[in-house]
Amino acid sequence: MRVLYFAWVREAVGVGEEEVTPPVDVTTVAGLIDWLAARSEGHASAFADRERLRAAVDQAFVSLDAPVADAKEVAIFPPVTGG
Amino acid sequence: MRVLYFAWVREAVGVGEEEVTPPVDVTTVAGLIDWLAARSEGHASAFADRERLRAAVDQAFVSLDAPVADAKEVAIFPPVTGG
Amino acid sequence: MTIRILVSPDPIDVAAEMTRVENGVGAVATFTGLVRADDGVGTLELEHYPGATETALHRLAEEAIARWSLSEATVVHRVGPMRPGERIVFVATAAAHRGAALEACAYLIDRLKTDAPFWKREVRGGDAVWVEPRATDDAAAARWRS
Amino acid sequence: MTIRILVSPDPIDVAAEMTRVENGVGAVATFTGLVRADDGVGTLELEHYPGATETALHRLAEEAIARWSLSEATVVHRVGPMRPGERIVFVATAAAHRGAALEACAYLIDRLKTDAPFWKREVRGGDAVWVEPRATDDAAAARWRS
Repeated sequence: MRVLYFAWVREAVGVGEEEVTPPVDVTTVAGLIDWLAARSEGHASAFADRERLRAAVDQAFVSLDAPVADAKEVAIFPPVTGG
Repeated sequence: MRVLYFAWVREAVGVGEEEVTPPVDVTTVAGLIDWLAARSEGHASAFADRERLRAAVDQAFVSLDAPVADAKEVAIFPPVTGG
Repeated sequence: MTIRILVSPDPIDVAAEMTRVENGVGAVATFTGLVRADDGVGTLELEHYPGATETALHRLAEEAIARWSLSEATVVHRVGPMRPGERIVFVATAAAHRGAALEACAYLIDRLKTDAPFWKREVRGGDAVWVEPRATDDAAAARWRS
Repeated sequence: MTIRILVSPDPIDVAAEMTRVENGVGAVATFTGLVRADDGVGTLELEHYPGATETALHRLAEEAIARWSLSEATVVHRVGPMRPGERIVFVATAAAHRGAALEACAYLIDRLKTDAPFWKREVRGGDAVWVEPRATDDAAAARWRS
Protein backbone atom coordinates (compact mmCIF):
# COMPACT_ATOMS: atom_id res chain seq x y z
CA MET A 1 0.00 0.00 0.00
CA ARG A 2 1.28 3.45 -0.92
CA VAL A 3 0.70 6.16 1.70
CA LEU A 4 0.93 9.84 0.71
CA TYR A 5 1.29 12.85 3.03
CA PHE A 6 0.63 16.51 2.23
CA ALA A 7 1.27 19.95 3.73
CA TRP A 8 2.22 19.96 7.43
CA VAL A 9 1.49 16.24 7.74
CA ARG A 10 4.19 15.63 5.11
CA GLU A 11 6.59 17.97 6.91
CA ALA A 12 6.02 16.30 10.29
CA VAL A 13 6.36 12.75 8.92
CA GLY A 14 9.43 13.82 6.98
CA VAL A 15 8.57 12.16 3.65
CA GLY A 16 5.92 12.76 1.02
CA GLU A 17 5.16 9.10 0.47
CA GLU A 18 6.12 5.64 1.65
CA GLU A 19 5.30 2.05 0.82
CA VAL A 20 3.88 0.14 3.81
CA THR A 21 2.40 -3.27 4.52
CA PRO A 22 0.03 -2.94 7.46
CA PRO A 23 -1.06 -6.06 9.36
CA VAL A 24 -4.42 -7.61 8.51
CA ASP A 25 -6.12 -6.13 11.59
CA VAL A 26 -5.70 -2.62 10.08
CA THR A 27 -9.08 -2.31 8.31
CA THR A 28 -9.91 1.43 8.41
CA VAL A 29 -8.14 4.74 7.76
CA ALA A 30 -8.22 5.43 11.50
CA GLY A 31 -6.65 2.02 12.17
CA LEU A 32 -3.97 2.73 9.56
CA ILE A 33 -3.20 6.08 11.21
CA ASP A 34 -2.85 4.35 14.63
CA TRP A 35 -0.45 1.84 13.15
CA LEU A 36 1.56 4.47 11.21
CA ALA A 37 1.87 6.65 14.34
CA ALA A 38 4.18 4.05 15.90
CA ARG A 39 6.70 4.20 13.05
CA SER A 40 8.57 7.34 14.22
CA GLU A 41 8.35 10.42 16.40
CA GLY A 42 7.56 12.39 13.23
CA HIS A 43 4.61 10.12 12.46
CA ALA A 44 3.38 10.35 16.06
CA SER A 45 3.59 14.14 15.95
CA ALA A 46 1.81 14.39 12.59
CA PHE A 47 -1.03 12.15 13.75
CA ALA A 48 -1.43 13.48 17.30
CA ASP A 49 -4.70 15.34 16.64
CA ARG A 50 -7.14 13.25 14.59
CA GLU A 51 -9.57 16.14 14.24
CA ARG A 52 -7.05 17.98 12.08
CA LEU A 53 -6.63 15.05 9.66
CA ARG A 54 -8.46 14.25 6.45
CA ALA A 55 -7.97 11.29 4.11
CA ALA A 56 -8.46 9.95 0.62
CA VAL A 57 -8.52 6.29 -0.43
CA ASP A 58 -7.54 5.66 -4.03
CA GLN A 59 -7.92 9.43 -4.64
CA ALA A 60 -11.50 9.67 -3.32
CA PHE A 61 -12.12 11.73 -0.17
CA VAL A 62 -13.35 9.55 2.71
CA SER A 63 -14.02 9.81 6.43
CA LEU A 64 -11.51 8.28 8.83
CA ASP A 65 -13.75 5.24 9.47
CA ALA A 66 -13.64 4.26 5.77
CA PRO A 67 -12.18 0.81 4.93
CA VAL A 68 -8.61 0.51 3.59
CA ALA A 69 -8.38 -3.26 3.13
CA ASP A 70 -8.14 -3.22 -0.67
CA ALA A 71 -6.66 0.26 -1.08
CA LYS A 72 -3.66 0.79 -3.37
CA GLU A 73 -3.16 4.44 -2.32
CA VAL A 74 -4.11 6.17 0.93
CA ALA A 75 -3.47 9.90 1.43
CA ILE A 76 -3.44 11.64 4.83
CA PHE A 77 -3.48 15.43 4.99
CA PRO A 78 -4.85 18.54 6.76
CA PRO A 79 -8.17 20.17 5.81
CA VAL A 80 -7.77 21.78 2.39
CA THR A 81 -7.15 25.52 1.93
CA GLY A 82 -6.99 26.14 -1.82
CA GLY A 83 -8.70 28.67 -4.04
CA MET B 1 -38.03 72.86 -22.48
CA ARG B 2 -36.09 70.22 -24.39
CA VAL B 3 -37.88 66.89 -24.92
CA LEU B 4 -35.90 63.76 -25.86
CA TYR B 5 -37.25 60.52 -27.32
CA PHE B 6 -35.54 57.12 -27.44
CA ALA B 7 -35.98 53.72 -29.13
CA TRP B 8 -39.42 53.09 -30.68
CA VAL B 9 -40.80 56.29 -29.11
CA ARG B 10 -38.20 58.23 -31.11
CA GLU B 11 -39.04 56.30 -34.27
CA ALA B 12 -42.80 56.88 -33.88
CA VAL B 13 -42.42 60.60 -33.12
CA GLY B 14 -39.99 60.94 -36.01
CA VAL B 15 -37.34 63.03 -34.23
CA GLY B 16 -34.89 62.37 -31.38
CA GLU B 17 -35.49 65.69 -29.68
CA GLU B 18 -37.47 68.90 -29.97
CA GLU B 19 -37.73 72.23 -28.17
CA VAL B 20 -41.25 72.87 -26.85
CA THR B 21 -43.03 75.49 -24.73
CA PRO B 22 -45.97 73.80 -23.03
CA PRO B 23 -48.78 75.95 -21.55
CA VAL B 24 -48.72 76.67 -17.80
CA ASP B 25 -51.41 74.09 -17.06
CA VAL B 26 -48.98 71.30 -18.06
CA THR B 27 -47.52 70.47 -14.63
CA THR B 28 -46.63 66.75 -14.75
CA VAL B 29 -44.94 64.32 -17.13
CA ALA B 30 -48.34 62.76 -17.85
CA GLY B 31 -49.76 66.20 -18.65
CA LEU B 32 -46.82 66.93 -20.94
CA ILE B 33 -47.39 63.62 -22.76
CA ASP B 34 -51.10 64.48 -23.22
CA TRP B 35 -50.14 67.86 -24.66
CA LEU B 36 -47.36 66.42 -26.90
CA ALA B 37 -49.73 63.74 -28.26
CA ALA B 38 -51.72 66.44 -30.09
CA ARG B 39 -48.69 67.67 -32.08
CA SER B 40 -48.78 64.98 -34.81
CA GLU B 41 -50.04 61.53 -35.70
CA GLY B 42 -46.54 60.23 -34.90
CA HIS B 43 -46.71 61.71 -31.39
CA ALA B 44 -50.21 60.31 -30.90
CA SER B 45 -49.04 56.86 -31.99
CA ALA B 46 -45.93 56.94 -29.78
CA PHE B 47 -47.91 57.95 -26.70
CA ALA B 48 -51.01 55.75 -27.25
CA ASP B 49 -50.18 53.27 -24.46
CA ARG B 50 -49.01 55.03 -21.29
CA GLU B 51 -48.14 51.73 -19.60
CA ARG B 52 -45.33 51.25 -22.10
CA LEU B 53 -43.77 54.67 -21.38
CA ARG B 54 -41.09 55.68 -18.91
CA ALA B 55 -39.62 59.14 -18.29
CA ALA B 56 -36.70 61.10 -16.90
CA VAL B 57 -36.72 64.74 -15.79
CA ASP B 58 -33.35 66.46 -15.98
CA GLN B 59 -31.76 63.00 -16.43
CA ALA B 60 -33.31 61.46 -13.28
CA PHE B 61 -35.80 58.59 -13.70
CA VAL B 62 -39.27 59.60 -12.48
CA SER B 63 -42.84 58.28 -12.51
CA LEU B 64 -45.32 59.84 -14.93
CA ASP B 65 -46.98 61.88 -12.17
CA ALA B 66 -43.71 63.73 -11.43
CA PRO B 67 -43.70 67.54 -11.85
CA VAL B 68 -42.16 69.12 -14.96
CA ALA B 69 -42.76 72.82 -14.21
CA ASP B 70 -39.09 73.76 -13.80
CA ALA B 71 -37.58 71.05 -16.01
CA LYS B 72 -34.96 71.90 -18.61
CA GLU B 73 -34.90 68.40 -20.16
CA VAL B 74 -37.62 65.75 -20.20
CA ALA B 75 -37.00 62.33 -21.81
CA ILE B 76 -39.76 59.90 -22.81
CA PHE B 77 -38.89 56.31 -23.72
CA PRO B 78 -39.85 52.61 -23.44
CA PRO B 79 -38.81 50.40 -20.51
CA VAL B 80 -35.05 49.84 -20.71
CA THR B 81 -33.52 46.65 -22.13
CA GLY B 82 -29.75 47.00 -21.82
CA GLY B 83 -27.08 44.72 -20.40
CA MET C 1 -11.88 52.73 -4.12
CA THR C 2 -12.19 53.38 -7.83
CA ILE C 3 -15.22 53.54 -10.10
CA ARG C 4 -14.77 53.08 -13.82
CA ILE C 5 -17.76 53.70 -16.11
CA LEU C 6 -17.36 53.50 -19.88
CA VAL C 7 -20.12 53.70 -22.52
CA SER C 8 -18.59 53.41 -25.95
CA PRO C 9 -19.08 52.04 -29.47
CA ASP C 10 -15.67 50.34 -29.28
CA PRO C 11 -15.21 46.60 -28.62
CA ILE C 12 -14.74 45.78 -24.92
CA ASP C 13 -11.16 44.83 -23.97
CA VAL C 14 -11.78 42.44 -21.06
CA ALA C 15 -8.12 41.66 -20.50
CA ALA C 16 -7.27 45.33 -19.95
CA GLU C 17 -10.37 45.84 -17.79
CA MET C 18 -9.55 42.81 -15.62
CA THR C 19 -5.94 43.83 -15.11
CA ARG C 20 -7.13 47.28 -14.05
CA VAL C 21 -9.31 45.96 -11.19
CA GLU C 22 -6.74 43.41 -9.94
CA ASN C 23 -5.18 46.06 -7.81
CA GLY C 24 -3.75 44.37 -4.74
CA VAL C 25 -7.06 42.76 -3.79
CA GLY C 26 -7.90 39.13 -3.04
CA ALA C 27 -11.02 38.58 -5.15
CA VAL C 28 -12.32 39.72 -8.53
CA ALA C 29 -15.69 38.74 -10.01
CA THR C 30 -16.78 39.58 -13.55
CA PHE C 31 -19.82 39.24 -15.72
CA THR C 32 -19.79 39.51 -19.52
CA GLY C 33 -22.95 39.70 -21.61
CA LEU C 34 -22.58 38.75 -25.28
CA VAL C 35 -24.67 38.81 -28.42
CA ARG C 36 -25.89 35.22 -28.65
CA ALA C 37 -24.97 33.43 -31.84
CA ASP C 38 -27.77 30.88 -31.73
CA ASP C 39 -31.01 32.84 -32.21
CA GLY C 40 -30.67 34.23 -35.72
CA VAL C 41 -29.77 37.83 -34.87
CA GLY C 42 -27.56 39.34 -37.56
CA THR C 43 -26.92 42.66 -35.83
CA LEU C 44 -27.77 43.94 -32.36
CA GLU C 45 -28.08 47.71 -32.00
CA LEU C 46 -27.77 49.44 -28.64
CA GLU C 47 -29.23 52.91 -28.18
CA HIS C 48 -28.69 54.89 -24.99
CA TYR C 49 -29.36 58.23 -23.32
CA PRO C 50 -25.99 60.00 -23.28
CA GLY C 51 -25.20 61.60 -19.96
CA ALA C 52 -28.08 60.00 -18.10
CA THR C 53 -26.58 56.56 -18.79
CA GLU C 54 -23.24 57.37 -17.24
CA THR C 55 -24.95 59.02 -14.25
CA ALA C 56 -27.14 55.95 -13.66
CA LEU C 57 -24.20 53.53 -13.91
CA HIS C 58 -22.08 55.67 -11.62
CA ARG C 59 -24.84 55.69 -9.02
CA LEU C 60 -25.21 51.88 -9.18
CA ALA C 61 -21.43 51.50 -8.76
CA GLU C 62 -21.46 53.81 -5.74
CA GLU C 63 -24.27 51.78 -4.17
CA ALA C 64 -22.37 48.51 -4.73
CA ILE C 65 -19.15 49.93 -3.29
CA ALA C 66 -20.96 51.14 -0.17
CA ARG C 67 -22.92 47.92 0.33
CA TRP C 68 -20.05 45.43 -0.18
CA SER C 69 -16.97 47.55 0.66
CA LEU C 70 -15.54 47.02 -2.80
CA SER C 71 -12.12 48.33 -3.74
CA GLU C 72 -13.02 48.57 -7.45
CA ALA C 73 -16.19 48.61 -9.54
CA THR C 74 -16.13 48.69 -13.34
CA VAL C 75 -19.07 48.84 -15.76
CA VAL C 76 -18.34 48.95 -19.49
CA HIS C 77 -21.30 48.98 -21.88
CA ARG C 78 -21.00 48.96 -25.63
CA VAL C 79 -23.44 51.00 -27.75
CA GLY C 80 -24.19 51.10 -31.48
CA PRO C 81 -24.27 48.09 -33.80
CA MET C 82 -22.63 44.80 -32.84
CA ARG C 83 -22.45 41.25 -34.18
CA PRO C 84 -23.14 37.78 -32.70
CA GLY C 85 -20.38 36.72 -30.32
CA GLU C 86 -19.38 40.30 -29.49
CA ARG C 87 -19.47 41.64 -25.93
CA ILE C 88 -22.34 43.95 -24.98
CA VAL C 89 -21.54 44.60 -21.34
CA PHE C 90 -18.75 43.87 -18.86
CA VAL C 91 -19.00 44.25 -15.08
CA ALA C 92 -16.09 43.71 -12.70
CA THR C 93 -15.94 44.00 -8.93
CA ALA C 94 -12.94 43.66 -6.62
CA ALA C 95 -12.96 43.08 -2.88
CA ALA C 96 -10.90 41.52 -0.11
CA HIS C 97 -13.07 38.38 -0.08
CA ARG C 98 -14.97 36.43 -2.70
CA GLY C 99 -18.49 36.68 -1.28
CA ALA C 100 -18.50 40.47 -1.57
CA ALA C 101 -17.06 40.48 -5.09
CA LEU C 102 -19.50 37.83 -6.37
CA GLU C 103 -22.62 39.36 -4.84
CA ALA C 104 -21.76 42.88 -5.93
CA CYS C 105 -21.14 41.68 -9.50
CA ALA C 106 -24.59 40.02 -9.63
CA TYR C 107 -26.13 43.17 -8.11
CA LEU C 108 -24.61 45.47 -10.72
CA ILE C 109 -25.73 43.46 -13.75
CA ASP C 110 -29.21 42.87 -12.29
CA ARG C 111 -29.74 46.56 -11.51
CA LEU C 112 -28.21 47.72 -14.80
CA LYS C 113 -30.81 45.67 -16.68
CA THR C 114 -33.68 47.70 -15.18
CA ASP C 115 -32.14 51.02 -14.09
CA ALA C 116 -29.85 52.20 -16.89
CA PRO C 117 -31.24 53.81 -20.08
CA PHE C 118 -30.21 51.38 -22.82
CA TRP C 119 -32.46 49.96 -25.52
CA LYS C 120 -31.72 46.95 -27.70
CA ARG C 121 -32.89 46.43 -31.27
CA GLU C 122 -32.36 43.06 -32.96
CA VAL C 123 -31.95 42.91 -36.73
CA ARG C 124 -32.81 39.56 -38.33
CA GLY C 125 -32.61 39.57 -42.11
CA GLY C 126 -34.46 42.77 -43.08
CA ASP C 127 -36.53 43.00 -39.86
CA ALA C 128 -35.53 45.24 -36.97
CA VAL C 129 -37.38 44.61 -33.69
CA TRP C 130 -37.03 46.48 -30.39
CA VAL C 131 -36.40 44.01 -27.56
CA GLU C 132 -39.22 43.85 -25.02
CA PRO C 133 -38.34 44.10 -21.32
CA ARG C 134 -38.40 40.78 -19.44
CA ALA C 135 -40.36 40.22 -16.24
CA THR C 136 -37.46 38.08 -14.98
CA ASP C 137 -35.22 41.17 -15.14
CA ASP C 138 -37.60 43.12 -12.90
CA ALA C 139 -37.69 40.18 -10.48
CA ALA C 140 -33.88 39.91 -10.48
CA ALA C 141 -33.49 43.62 -9.72
CA ALA C 142 -36.21 43.53 -7.04
CA ARG C 143 -34.46 40.85 -4.96
CA TRP C 144 -31.73 43.37 -4.04
CA ARG C 145 -34.23 45.79 -2.48
CA SER C 146 -35.04 43.57 0.52
CA MET D 1 -20.61 21.47 -23.21
CA THR D 2 -16.90 21.66 -22.46
CA ILE D 3 -14.99 21.22 -19.23
CA ARG D 4 -11.50 22.68 -18.92
CA ILE D 5 -9.43 21.82 -15.85
CA LEU D 6 -5.85 23.05 -15.55
CA VAL D 7 -3.54 22.72 -12.52
CA SER D 8 -0.19 24.25 -13.34
CA PRO D 9 2.76 26.26 -11.96
CA ASP D 10 2.42 28.74 -14.84
CA PRO D 11 0.79 32.19 -14.48
CA ILE D 12 -2.93 32.16 -15.35
CA ASP D 13 -3.76 33.80 -18.70
CA VAL D 14 -7.27 35.14 -17.99
CA ALA D 15 -7.67 36.76 -21.42
CA ALA D 16 -7.10 33.44 -23.20
CA GLU D 17 -9.32 31.59 -20.72
CA MET D 18 -12.16 34.11 -21.12
CA THR D 19 -12.02 34.04 -24.90
CA ARG D 20 -12.18 30.25 -24.78
CA VAL D 21 -15.49 30.17 -22.86
CA GLU D 22 -17.15 32.96 -24.90
CA ASN D 23 -18.32 30.40 -27.38
CA GLY D 24 -21.58 31.65 -28.86
CA VAL D 25 -23.26 31.98 -25.44
CA GLY D 26 -25.04 34.94 -23.91
CA ALA D 27 -23.49 35.10 -20.44
CA VAL D 28 -20.06 34.49 -18.91
CA ALA D 29 -19.23 34.83 -15.20
CA THR D 30 -15.72 34.60 -13.79
CA PHE D 31 -14.01 34.59 -10.43
CA THR D 32 -10.32 35.29 -9.90
CA GLY D 33 -8.57 34.74 -6.57
CA LEU D 34 -5.31 36.62 -6.10
CA VAL D 35 -2.48 36.76 -3.60
CA ARG D 36 -3.36 39.82 -1.54
CA ALA D 37 -0.72 42.53 -1.47
CA ASP D 38 -1.80 44.09 1.82
CA ASP D 39 -1.11 41.49 4.50
CA GLY D 40 2.66 41.14 4.41
CA VAL D 41 2.91 37.83 2.56
CA GLY D 42 6.13 37.70 0.53
CA THR D 43 5.46 34.36 -1.17
CA LEU D 44 2.43 32.10 -1.24
CA GLU D 45 3.10 28.41 -1.90
CA LEU D 46 0.39 26.08 -3.17
CA GLU D 47 0.78 22.33 -2.67
CA HIS D 48 -1.68 19.87 -4.19
CA TYR D 49 -2.40 16.17 -4.63
CA PRO D 50 -1.61 15.45 -8.28
CA GLY D 51 -4.27 13.38 -9.99
CA ALA D 52 -6.78 13.61 -7.15
CA THR D 53 -6.92 17.40 -7.63
CA GLU D 54 -7.86 17.19 -11.29
CA THR D 55 -10.42 14.46 -10.54
CA ALA D 56 -12.04 16.56 -7.80
CA LEU D 57 -12.19 19.69 -10.00
CA HIS D 58 -13.59 17.73 -12.93
CA ARG D 59 -16.34 16.30 -10.72
CA LEU D 60 -17.27 19.79 -9.43
CA ALA D 61 -17.43 21.09 -12.99
CA GLU D 62 -19.67 18.18 -14.03
CA GLU D 63 -22.00 18.92 -11.11
CA ALA D 64 -22.19 22.63 -12.05
CA ILE D 65 -22.87 21.84 -15.71
CA ALA D 66 -25.69 19.46 -14.79
CA ARG D 67 -27.26 21.79 -12.21
CA TRP D 68 -27.18 25.02 -14.26
CA SER D 69 -27.11 23.71 -17.87
CA LEU D 70 -23.80 25.42 -18.54
CA SER D 71 -22.22 25.38 -21.97
CA GLU D 72 -18.70 25.82 -20.55
CA ALA D 73 -16.98 25.39 -17.20
CA THR D 74 -13.32 26.26 -16.65
CA VAL D 75 -11.25 25.89 -13.48
CA VAL D 76 -7.59 26.90 -13.58
CA HIS D 77 -5.57 26.64 -10.35
CA ARG D 78 -1.96 27.65 -10.02
CA VAL D 79 0.40 25.61 -7.83
CA GLY D 80 3.92 26.21 -6.53
CA PRO D 81 5.31 29.55 -5.34
CA MET D 82 3.61 32.83 -6.28
CA ARG D 83 3.93 36.50 -5.38
CA PRO D 84 1.49 39.17 -4.12
CA GLY D 85 -0.84 40.34 -6.89
CA GLU D 86 -0.54 37.08 -8.85
CA ARG D 87 -3.57 34.95 -9.66
CA ILE D 88 -4.11 31.78 -7.62
CA VAL D 89 -7.32 30.52 -9.15
CA PHE D 90 -9.64 31.36 -12.06
CA VAL D 91 -13.16 30.02 -12.53
CA ALA D 92 -15.32 30.76 -15.59
CA THR D 93 -18.83 29.60 -16.42
CA ALA D 94 -20.84 30.19 -19.59
CA ALA D 95 -24.59 29.82 -20.06
CA ALA D 96 -27.48 31.19 -22.10
CA HIS D 97 -28.57 33.49 -19.27
CA ARG D 98 -26.79 35.41 -16.55
CA GLY D 99 -28.42 33.85 -13.48
CA ALA D 100 -27.09 30.40 -14.33
CA ALA D 101 -23.58 31.65 -15.12
CA LEU D 102 -23.32 33.75 -11.94
CA GLU D 103 -24.66 31.09 -9.59
CA ALA D 104 -22.56 28.31 -11.08
CA CYS D 105 -19.42 30.47 -10.78
CA ALA D 106 -20.10 31.09 -7.08
CA TYR D 107 -20.81 27.37 -6.61
CA LEU D 108 -17.53 26.27 -8.18
CA ILE D 109 -15.31 28.57 -6.14
CA ASP D 110 -17.20 27.81 -2.90
CA ARG D 111 -16.97 24.06 -3.42
CA LEU D 112 -13.35 24.21 -4.62
CA LYS D 113 -12.38 25.84 -1.33
CA THR D 114 -13.52 22.80 0.68
CA ASP D 115 -13.47 19.87 -1.76
CA ALA D 116 -10.26 20.08 -3.78
CA PRO D 117 -6.90 18.98 -2.32
CA PHE D 118 -4.87 22.20 -2.27
CA TRP D 119 -2.90 23.55 0.68
CA LYS D 120 -1.56 27.08 1.05
CA ARG D 121 1.57 28.12 2.87
CA GLU D 122 2.31 31.80 3.47
CA VAL D 123 5.90 32.96 3.75
CA ARG D 124 6.42 36.24 5.63
CA GLY D 125 10.06 37.20 6.06
CA GLY D 126 11.68 33.95 7.23
CA ASP D 127 8.48 32.37 8.63
CA ALA D 128 6.43 29.86 6.64
CA VAL D 129 2.96 29.15 8.02
CA TRP D 130 0.36 26.69 6.68
CA VAL D 131 -2.96 28.49 6.22
CA GLU D 132 -5.72 27.26 8.53
CA PRO D 133 -9.11 26.37 7.01
CA ARG D 134 -11.82 28.96 7.56
CA ALA D 135 -15.22 28.15 9.03
CA THR D 136 -16.75 30.63 6.59
CA ASP D 137 -15.52 28.43 3.73
CA ASP D 138 -17.36 25.42 5.16
CA ALA D 139 -20.50 27.53 5.53
CA ALA D 140 -20.22 28.83 1.96
CA ALA D 141 -19.87 25.31 0.57
CA ALA D 142 -22.71 23.99 2.76
CA ARG D 143 -25.27 26.45 1.37
CA TRP D 144 -25.20 24.64 -1.99
CA ARG D 145 -26.26 21.34 -0.41
CA SER D 146 -29.82 22.47 0.37
